[in-house]
Amino acid sequence: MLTITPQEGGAVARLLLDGELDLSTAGDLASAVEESLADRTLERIVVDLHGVRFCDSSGIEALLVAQDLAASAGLPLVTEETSDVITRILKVCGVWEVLTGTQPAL
Amino acid sequence: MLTITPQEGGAVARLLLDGELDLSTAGDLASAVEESLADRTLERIVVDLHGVRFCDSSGIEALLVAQDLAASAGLPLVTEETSDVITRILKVCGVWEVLTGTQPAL
Amino acid sequence: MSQLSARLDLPVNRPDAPRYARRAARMLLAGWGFQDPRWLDDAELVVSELVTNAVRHGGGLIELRLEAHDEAIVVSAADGSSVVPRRRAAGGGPRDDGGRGIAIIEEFAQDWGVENHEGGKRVWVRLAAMPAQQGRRMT
Amino acid sequence: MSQLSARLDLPVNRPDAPRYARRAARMLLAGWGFQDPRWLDDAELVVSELVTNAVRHGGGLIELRLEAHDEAIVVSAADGSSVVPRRRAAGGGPRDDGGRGIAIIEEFAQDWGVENHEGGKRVWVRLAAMPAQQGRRMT
Ligand SMILES: Nc1ncnc2c1ncn2[C@@H]1O[C@H](COP(=O)(O)OP(=O)(O)O)[C@@H](O)[C@H]1O
Ligand SMILES: Nc1ncnc2c1ncn2[C@@H]1O[C@H](COP(=O)(O)OP(=O)(O)O)[C@@H](O)[C@H]1O
Repeated sequence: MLTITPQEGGAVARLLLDGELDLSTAGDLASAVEESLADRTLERIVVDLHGVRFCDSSGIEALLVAQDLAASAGLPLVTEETSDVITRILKVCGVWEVLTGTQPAL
Repeated sequence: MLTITPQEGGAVARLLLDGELDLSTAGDLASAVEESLADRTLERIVVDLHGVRFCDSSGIEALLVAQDLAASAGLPLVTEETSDVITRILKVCGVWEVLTGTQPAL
Repeated sequence: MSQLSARLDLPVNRPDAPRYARRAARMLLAGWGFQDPRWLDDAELVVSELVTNAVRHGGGLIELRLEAHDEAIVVSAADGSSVVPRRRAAGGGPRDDGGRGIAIIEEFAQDWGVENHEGGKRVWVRLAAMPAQQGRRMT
Repeated sequence: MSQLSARLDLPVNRPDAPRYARRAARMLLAGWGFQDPRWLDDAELVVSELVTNAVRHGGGLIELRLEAHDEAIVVSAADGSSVVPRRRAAGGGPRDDGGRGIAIIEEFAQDWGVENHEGGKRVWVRLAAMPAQQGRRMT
């Protein structure tokens, strides 16, 4: 159960995620990123994790895939507004810096 | 998980129920009715079932107990705003008329 | 033979046992592919009645079982008491104490019954499997 | 010996199996008296990783088990594949594919391991029982 609401804001597309990031919703994130990328004027994608109540390793995989998709189109994608509980998981898996853009994606 | 919010409205006390009426919450309803009965100017109690998402036989028992408590104090107690799913259970158990006051409590 | 099954111990003496039992059962049945909200409401109600009776009238540890068969779901609760639930005589007034649990079970069940279980008994209820879902179920 | 236990079959080939499995597990553990929301979040995460791995890499029917012992909860998932999960070598970069499920399990578990199970294997994880709750638990 994941709802993704895109908020267009000029050159930045913000994807508001609400629900759970797991095996059953990973594909939804990839689709939403691909849809955003259709807009050629875009310069940056932000994935807003504020409403994400659950994220497991499939969810992390989905976030990295989203970043890769954006990178293939030459755009940065970063996560923002991560709650404490989700931050903890991202750090355990060593992907916090890469996802928040504190460290550039490889 | 049941929240009971009393709404004083002069001679009528309205108890707004939100949650589940079952074995674990039956006692909460009795306590709330007893508290309302402390008000000597009261003429009638309405139990508003609008927010009740689940009710089983323990819940029905609790509603009948509530009606008995009010009756001992000489007051009528009726249920209102019952959703379809809860109405069905009350009818299956033959207590619909008695609880809604369509038939006087014995 | 059942295709999918589950058995869950439930502690006695907890008035919240029916609540958690019915929620766990709902999630489990949804995970088996039975995802119609109305059908799940009915299944929850039956689980709640069975577990409530086991908490109130039964004894010992409670064991809840769920089994998916081709056309039906069988839900049952075992407890350590050999006393058997009895359907009340019909014709009582609305205020007759008790008897409502079994009345609700009879309304929703295809069939129900009691069998021996390790010194106590198991009360089982057969529910028609949610029709629209059968084709979509993946096992 | 465990005080309370549960075993649940889960269908394979359903991507929503991890979701319903972790929700059912949460309700069951809450019904056993483990009601601290943070502790339940951690338990849900471990269940989700175990079931996700069984769906993605395992085979046959999945059997989830939960056991309450005096000081620990043991959660395990059995599947029909005899291939055993392997912890990835440390030192990989953040984008190294996979290996995150086991990393998460190691972070939250006291211990974990694999044992044989009917031709396949069972992956088990031991979690410290929620400390504050132990006294309040009623069995
Ligand atoms: N698990 C059980 N163990 C022993 N007796 C039971 C059990 N379940 C039901 N009964 C008996 O059957 C009667 C009818 O049950 P029920 O219709 O659920 O009504 P209630 O529980 O409200 O009395 C109960 O009053 C009780 O005497
Ligand atoms: N239930 C399982 N059955 C077979 N192999 C498994 C199972 N769980 C994990 N594995 C193996 O162990 C590896 C590490 O698992 P994990 O850390 O969860 O990472 P991921 O699943 O993302 O690859 C997997 O890539 C897989 O090869």
